Amino acid sequence: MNVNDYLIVATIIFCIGAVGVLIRKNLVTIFLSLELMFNAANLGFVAVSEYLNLISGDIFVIFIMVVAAAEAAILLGIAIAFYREKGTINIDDANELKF
Amino acid sequence: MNSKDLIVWLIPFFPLLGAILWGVFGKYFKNYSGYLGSIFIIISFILSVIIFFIVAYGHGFSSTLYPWVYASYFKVNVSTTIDRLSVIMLVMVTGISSLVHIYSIGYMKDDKGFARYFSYLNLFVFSMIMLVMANNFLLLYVFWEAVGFCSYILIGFWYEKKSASDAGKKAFIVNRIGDFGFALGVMLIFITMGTLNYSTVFSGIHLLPPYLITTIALLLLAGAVGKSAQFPLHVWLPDAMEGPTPVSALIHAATMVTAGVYLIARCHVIFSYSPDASYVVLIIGSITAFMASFIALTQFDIKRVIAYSTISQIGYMFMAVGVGSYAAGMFHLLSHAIFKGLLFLTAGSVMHGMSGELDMRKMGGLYSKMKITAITFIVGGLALSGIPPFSGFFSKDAILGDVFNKGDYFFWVLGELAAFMTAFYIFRVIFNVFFGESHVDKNLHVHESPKIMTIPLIIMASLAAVFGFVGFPPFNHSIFYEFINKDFTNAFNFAPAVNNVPWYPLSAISVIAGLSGIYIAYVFYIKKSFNLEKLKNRFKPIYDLSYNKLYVDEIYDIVIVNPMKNFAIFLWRIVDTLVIDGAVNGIAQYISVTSSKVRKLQNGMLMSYIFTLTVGVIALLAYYFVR
Amino acid sequence: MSIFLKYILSIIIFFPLLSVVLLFFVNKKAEGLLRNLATVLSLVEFVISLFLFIYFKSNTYEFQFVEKFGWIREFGATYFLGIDGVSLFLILLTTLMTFIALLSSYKYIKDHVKEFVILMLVLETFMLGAFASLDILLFYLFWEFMLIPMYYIIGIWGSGRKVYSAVKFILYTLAGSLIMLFGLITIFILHYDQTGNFTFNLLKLYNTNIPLTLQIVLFIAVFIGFAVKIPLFPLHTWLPDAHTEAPTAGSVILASVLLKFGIYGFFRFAIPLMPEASIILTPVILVLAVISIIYGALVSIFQKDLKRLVAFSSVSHMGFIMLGLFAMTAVSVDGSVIQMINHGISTGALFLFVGMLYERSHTRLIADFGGLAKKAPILAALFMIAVLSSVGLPGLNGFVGEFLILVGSFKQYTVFTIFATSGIIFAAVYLLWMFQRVMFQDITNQKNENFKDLTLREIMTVLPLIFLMFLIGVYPDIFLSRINPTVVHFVNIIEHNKYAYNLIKAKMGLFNA
Amino acid sequence: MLDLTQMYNGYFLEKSILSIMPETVLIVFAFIILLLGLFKNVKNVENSYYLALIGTAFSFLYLFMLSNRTIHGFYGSIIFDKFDIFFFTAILLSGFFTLLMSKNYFDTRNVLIPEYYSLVLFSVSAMMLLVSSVNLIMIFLSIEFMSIAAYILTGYLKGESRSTEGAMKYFILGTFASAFLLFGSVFIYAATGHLNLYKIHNFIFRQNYDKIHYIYNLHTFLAIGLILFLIGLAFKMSLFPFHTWTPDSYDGAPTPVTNLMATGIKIAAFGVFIRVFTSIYGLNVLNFYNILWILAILTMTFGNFAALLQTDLKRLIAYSSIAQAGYILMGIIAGGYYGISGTLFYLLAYIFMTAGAFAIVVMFENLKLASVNIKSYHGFGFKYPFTAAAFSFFLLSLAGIPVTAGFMGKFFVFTAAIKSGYYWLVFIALLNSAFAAYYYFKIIVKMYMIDNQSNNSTIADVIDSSNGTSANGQTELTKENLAASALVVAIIICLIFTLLLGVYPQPFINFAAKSVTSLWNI
Amino acid sequence: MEALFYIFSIIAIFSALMVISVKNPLTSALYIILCFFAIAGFYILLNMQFLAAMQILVYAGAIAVIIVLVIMLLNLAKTKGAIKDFHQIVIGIIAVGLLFLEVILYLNATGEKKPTGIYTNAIINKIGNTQIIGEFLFTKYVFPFEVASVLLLVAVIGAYIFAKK
Repeated sequence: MNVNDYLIVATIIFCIGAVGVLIRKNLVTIFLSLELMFNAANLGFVAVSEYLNLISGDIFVIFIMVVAAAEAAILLGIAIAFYREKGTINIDDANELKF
Repeated sequence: MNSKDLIVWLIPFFPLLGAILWGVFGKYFKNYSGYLGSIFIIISFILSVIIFFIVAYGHGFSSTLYPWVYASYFKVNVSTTIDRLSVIMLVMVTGISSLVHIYSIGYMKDDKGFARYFSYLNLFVFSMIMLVMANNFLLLYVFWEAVGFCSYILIGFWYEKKSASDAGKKAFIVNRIGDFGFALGVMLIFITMGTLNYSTVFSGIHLLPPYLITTIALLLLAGAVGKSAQFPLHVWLPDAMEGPTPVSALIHAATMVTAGVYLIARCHVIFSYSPDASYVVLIIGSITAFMASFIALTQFDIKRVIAYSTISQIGYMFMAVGVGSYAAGMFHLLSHAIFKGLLFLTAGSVMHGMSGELDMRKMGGLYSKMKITAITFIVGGLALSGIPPFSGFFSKDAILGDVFNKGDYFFWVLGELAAFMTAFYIFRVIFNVFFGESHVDKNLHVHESPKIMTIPLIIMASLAAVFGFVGFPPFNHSIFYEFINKDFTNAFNFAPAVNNVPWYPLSAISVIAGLSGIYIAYVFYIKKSFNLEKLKNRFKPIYDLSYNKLYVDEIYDIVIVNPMKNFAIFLWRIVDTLVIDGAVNGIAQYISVTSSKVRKLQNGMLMSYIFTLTVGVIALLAYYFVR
Repeated sequence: MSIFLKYILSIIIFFPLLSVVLLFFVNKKAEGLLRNLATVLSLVEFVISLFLFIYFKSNTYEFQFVEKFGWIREFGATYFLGIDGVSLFLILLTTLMTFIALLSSYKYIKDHVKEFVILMLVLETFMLGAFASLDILLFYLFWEFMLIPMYYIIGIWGSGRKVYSAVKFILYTLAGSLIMLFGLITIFILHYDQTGNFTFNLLKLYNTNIPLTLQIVLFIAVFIGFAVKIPLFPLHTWLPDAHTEAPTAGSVILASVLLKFGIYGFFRFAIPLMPEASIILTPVILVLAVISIIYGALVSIFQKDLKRLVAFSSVSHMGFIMLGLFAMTAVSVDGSVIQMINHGISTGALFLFVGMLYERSHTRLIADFGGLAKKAPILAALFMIAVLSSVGLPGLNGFVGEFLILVGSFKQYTVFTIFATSGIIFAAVYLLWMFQRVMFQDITNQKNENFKDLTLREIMTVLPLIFLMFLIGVYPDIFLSRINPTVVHFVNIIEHNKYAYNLIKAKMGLFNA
Repeated sequence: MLDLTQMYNGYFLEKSILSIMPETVLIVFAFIILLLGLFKNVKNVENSYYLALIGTAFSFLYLFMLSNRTIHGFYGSIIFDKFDIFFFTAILLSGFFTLLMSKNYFDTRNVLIPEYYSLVLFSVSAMMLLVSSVNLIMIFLSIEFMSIAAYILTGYLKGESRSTEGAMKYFILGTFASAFLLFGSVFIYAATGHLNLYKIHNFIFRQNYDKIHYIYNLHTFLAIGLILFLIGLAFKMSLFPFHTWTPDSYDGAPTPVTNLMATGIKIAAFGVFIRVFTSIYGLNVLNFYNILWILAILTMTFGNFAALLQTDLKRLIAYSSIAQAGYILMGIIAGGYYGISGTLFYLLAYIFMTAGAFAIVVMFENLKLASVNIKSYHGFGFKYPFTAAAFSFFLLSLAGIPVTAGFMGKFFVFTAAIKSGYYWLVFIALLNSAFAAYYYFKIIVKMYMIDNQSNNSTIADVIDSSNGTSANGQTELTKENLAASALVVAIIICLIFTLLLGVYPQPFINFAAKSVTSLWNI
Repeated sequence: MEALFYIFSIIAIFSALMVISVKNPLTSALYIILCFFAIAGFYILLNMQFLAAMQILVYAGAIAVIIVLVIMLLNLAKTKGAIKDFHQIVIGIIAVGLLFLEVILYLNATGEKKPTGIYTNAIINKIGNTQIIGEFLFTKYVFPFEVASVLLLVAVIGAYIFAKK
């Protein structure tokens, strides 16, 4: 089991997440795709630190998890506020600021 | 600064003082400006006579006032050279201008620009004096332009008349065209000789290669042609008659227009070393003499007739200096100054009597009304047409004789023809104005001019009658020639006389020419034995040619002026506005259009933002991928 | 006194700023007080600057009244002032013209007087600083900030399409000077590479030797910066607009001082820093100069707007100056330096007169005038003198400069000189025709029936200029004697480099086509 | 295996605590303010404002107490050196200006709750942490910390959909970018096996020496890692094409917050980028210089082009700040002692001029302004001479006209760039700043040169309607209340420093240079 | 091992694809939980059992719950119209496909030079990964830990500020 394989899987998940961010219009779904990307990073870190016999990568993963949680909280807030104003969480409705 | 220098510098000082006084405080002086101005000029006339005798019985000298322009190796002083040539000119200028001043007091009596007039006139006299006294080319050039400017403001003296201000502008610009060449000549002299002082230049000019000398001479000639209204730059002088008549007498007959001849005489060394240039001078002179007198045949405006005759007389002078007989040229210059000034002044007095009428067809039989004017006019006419013993006879025949003896027969013939026509047109004027039946409309009361105008006429008339004898007998051994030739020592060394015909047969021929001219005029206008109208119709093309001044102005308009005009407008409208400024604004336009496109990138759509970001990522990765 | 003379340049430069500080505390309602105060202060400034003239040693080309303090150690920039014969007279011109401009705008400037006088004085400070500074960075500071007050003056008190003109002016010149900055910094860096220490000291930078090809590039960069200011032929289109729309004071300062910076820059920076390149490019520049002479003259013949006409005429005159400078003979450079002063005086006077006409009849179109000489003889006479000095009539200042320029450049560049000389004729044509249409003939426009003659203040405004016209025309030696040593030194440098350049040419067979 | 004894070593603890003292102070004050928020009474808004100011002051104090010391705290996960001192000063300044503006801004709209100030303090401390962190974990954490605070502040205006929208866009894009940052650090980690910048530096350095750096997978790992990491940072520096969040969130956010983002966040991002650059990218592993200067050119050009026709003042300054980022990047690319110190100087100048401009914007908004649309500024220049003159001065400084800080900054940066041979880059930058001047001058035109008889109502008119007695100039001093004077204080400070940096930059250059020296003694 | 790796990866990729493709956000939330589980499986393969546990707890527990909470709160469960314009999708997929290709093309080659640390699986197993992580977390990375705590606090404040009326 080469580290490359893990990295490839991570990359695939990362890219799927990126696609999701690109094509979805729903705020929540976009956030889910972002979480996918974060998880890809996590996977990469764990794989690499195992491959290099290091531990710091795993620590990093923990912090990433914390940040992800924090951002989930922020998303909660923003989604609610946005919904309150627009009645939807479709990001296409956010087009007041332009040019 | 010893007494001689003091006198020399006082001569220009008084007219300058006058100019400043009347110019600035004119309205406090009113009429005194006229008298005081005349007194100033008379003082400087006396001073110049003194100088004349100092030089005549001593020798020439030069005096420096102050260093003018000292730019590294370009050094020019304000200084004068006083030799026989300049003192003669001084005396002539101051003398005639004092007479004209006195005359003007009467002529301009009730003109509201009285003081202004005298300040201009004094300014002109100052400039003219400095012009003849200058001892280097730059100073000469300066006052050369200064007199041009004075004639500009004097021609346009009555600036309300569009024709007057136009004429002034035309005079200035045509002169500028001549001065363009003159300035180039001065520069060429400086860069070849390294100095502009007459003495140094003349003593060293023979060291230059001939083509350079010729170039310099021709460039100087351009200036002379412009100033002396020679062909092809003669067009400004007839229009200049818009100015007050005394101005025409002083500037456009006696002094300024002859400055060209003075210049060539002054630079006789240069011209002597360049036969080609002298030949060009001769050609120009003879063409002008012939052409101008031809035009003068059919003009009806008295002053225009006299103006054209001035042009042609100066043509004679050019012929003289062209063949290298500078003495004869100067001689004719002086005598011409006298009798042509006289003619103008009398014409002015006729105008004054006729309250401004100039068309000879509306005159006639004035002899009884204004005797003094008539007689003086006739004296002037005789002098002009070269009838002995009047001054014109001696000077003109001296010239023609020299031309003949130098072997330039063709030009001699031209000269004789011109002399014939001269006699004709001037007596045409005389007969039409003073004799025959009167065409003056009745309610116009014709009167003789006041004393203050007639006295100068009489003085000048008597001068015109007797002056010629200082040059008798012609060629080389008369008072005048002995006096002046001391300055033209190396003048004859390039044109040896091919044949030595004595003066009386030649002058007999020209006298015959003159007399026949007078006779034909008499036949035409007194006896009326021909029907002039029929004659006119038979020679219609020639008549029109003469009447329309050979169409020179029109040709200039078509060939030079209009193309220039269109080119200028093209430059302004097309090149400047469209091309250059268009390019600048076009760039600005382009930038703003681009920016309005660029702003569209920021279209407010989160989707597209993410897309942009992703594209950026891909591009960066691709950079390394393809690397 | 000795202290005063030691720091006189700084005093002269910063006195206007101090006056500005004083003016801040004047209530903006008290317009008369503001005007008088500003005018008096600028007069005091002029008087102070006369001390320079008095104590100037006219027998040396060395820089005088030198002051030097540390400024930015990192880049070796210093507060380094000093003047020579050229900048001396430009400084005098600046102080005089500012005074006159302030005096002339009593009637023209009706609103926002406080802002106006403050801006004028600020402008003066920066112009003086630019003329006096011998440190490139310092010079650039003064040089570029100078645009801002001018921009305000044009834009606020201008007329017609003032905004367009102001923006065009500032963008044009800004672009030019930024490109110039590029060249200057590059030279600075080259000097660092050669000597290993940073310095903006001009006298040290003179010794930088720049490889020829790079030198040409840099020269073009710097050339653009200065040529826009002059303005030289293809880069001139900002000038007519700016002149036309600017208020009288603005046009006067613009014409008589700001345009000089281009020439001054060439004289002080471009040519000595990059001599070989300037020698190589001389023919090109001369062609441009001659084109500007004739082009400006021809274009201005048919202008309908008086100010536009004068603006184009100054394009033509600056062409003369450029010709004289780049002919690089002592005489011609002398001529162009004195012609700088002349152009400042004559064109400034012309703009003043146009402004007076405008104040009276609120139009600048030539067609609306005519026959004014009858109503306003004094105006006519003085205007005539100004016109003639601009035409270059001998006896007035214009002639001396032009003739020296032409004589100096005749030997080496005969053809150019002949063409340039023809510009004199055109000058007579357009100026005299303009004068005739404005002053002579009969009054066509009924509005001018009750046309007022000059007031005493206006006569006072123009009289110094008229006096100077005669003074320079009749006795230019007091100017030339101070200018000449500097110029001779300058020309010697160029000659030396010409020699060096010929060596290079011989070595690499460059440009022998 | 690490020794746990260190944990209980007092000296170690003291050292580590000292290394984070300035941030700690801020965080402590932020907590105090939060606690204050529990007691609902009217005064506590005032109090929290003053508390925040005091906190900033204390932080400054500690900064000066700790100056010219170099401390590696907490096993080298954080560092405190002269470089930090410079950037802490800058960031605290921007925080200080933000506070000054905020009071005034939120008093006019009464939506404020005390948490605001604590959030400002949090984000400021996060920026400081970001600058002083030398560890990928710390970098990631503090970037996220900073960003989260920024998201909240951006969306702070309740009931204003623009604000929420700005926050939303900022949030999504920011998270997206930090995902790239993370993924990049994965690959860096994979290539080098380190998370500490200096260790990474040493590793790459050694690799370069051993000539084995072209062993393929290390090489490619490094390539991907560095690129993706760069993207994460470039997003915070708002370089083209990662700038897209900038205009919208600047526009949507309350103006003081915009100021915080435009000055603080950008400076912090540049600070950390300079650290990373000098330690990693500066080694020019995969000749990053090309890509960087392409980015610089694109950024400045885009910023200027987009700002050219902009009429909304906040957006205009946002775009111009993008362009400024391009210029700043030039200095970093030029690199070396002069490049970096020039960059630092430019950043300092940038703070003063941008903060000043934003203070003016706040003033405009407070003057009962319909919009910050510059079309409505006719006649403003003469009604409010002080404000208008100050604004013009800031604009000139942004345009880079001499005797202003902006010129000196540009000058140093360009000189450094030419010194390292980037002629074309400098040339393009000069052309850019030439036509960039247009839109700065456009505002001046609007304020001074458009005559007042245009039909649409101008600011001046609005103000006149709002309170009759504002004819004479110095009204904005007596405008609302004392709070307005805080704004005036901010403007005056910015004005003085903008002028000072432009006229006598020597001391500030010394400051920058001294702080730069500590970058290379790794 | 091999088999497990492939199973996990197939599950992960499949569920990830489902996350971004299904209409209903609630469904995708459930799918992402599945994905998280698969990744936790990877952690176990890489013998980081502690992290696997964390993954389940934090992600599948906390975060997913928050998401579902959001969905329920704003009852988005029946919001349709997730995927409309296809060119958007095509562009997105192409773009990211390129990204993917590049990364993969970098990754395909492998060399054998790795900087290696001391924490081999043996050591980790000997000490126990939980303890190691704990030690590191509270010694070497104590400061990030503190920062993270503050960060969480700020996030909470943020959520409160946004959500409150």
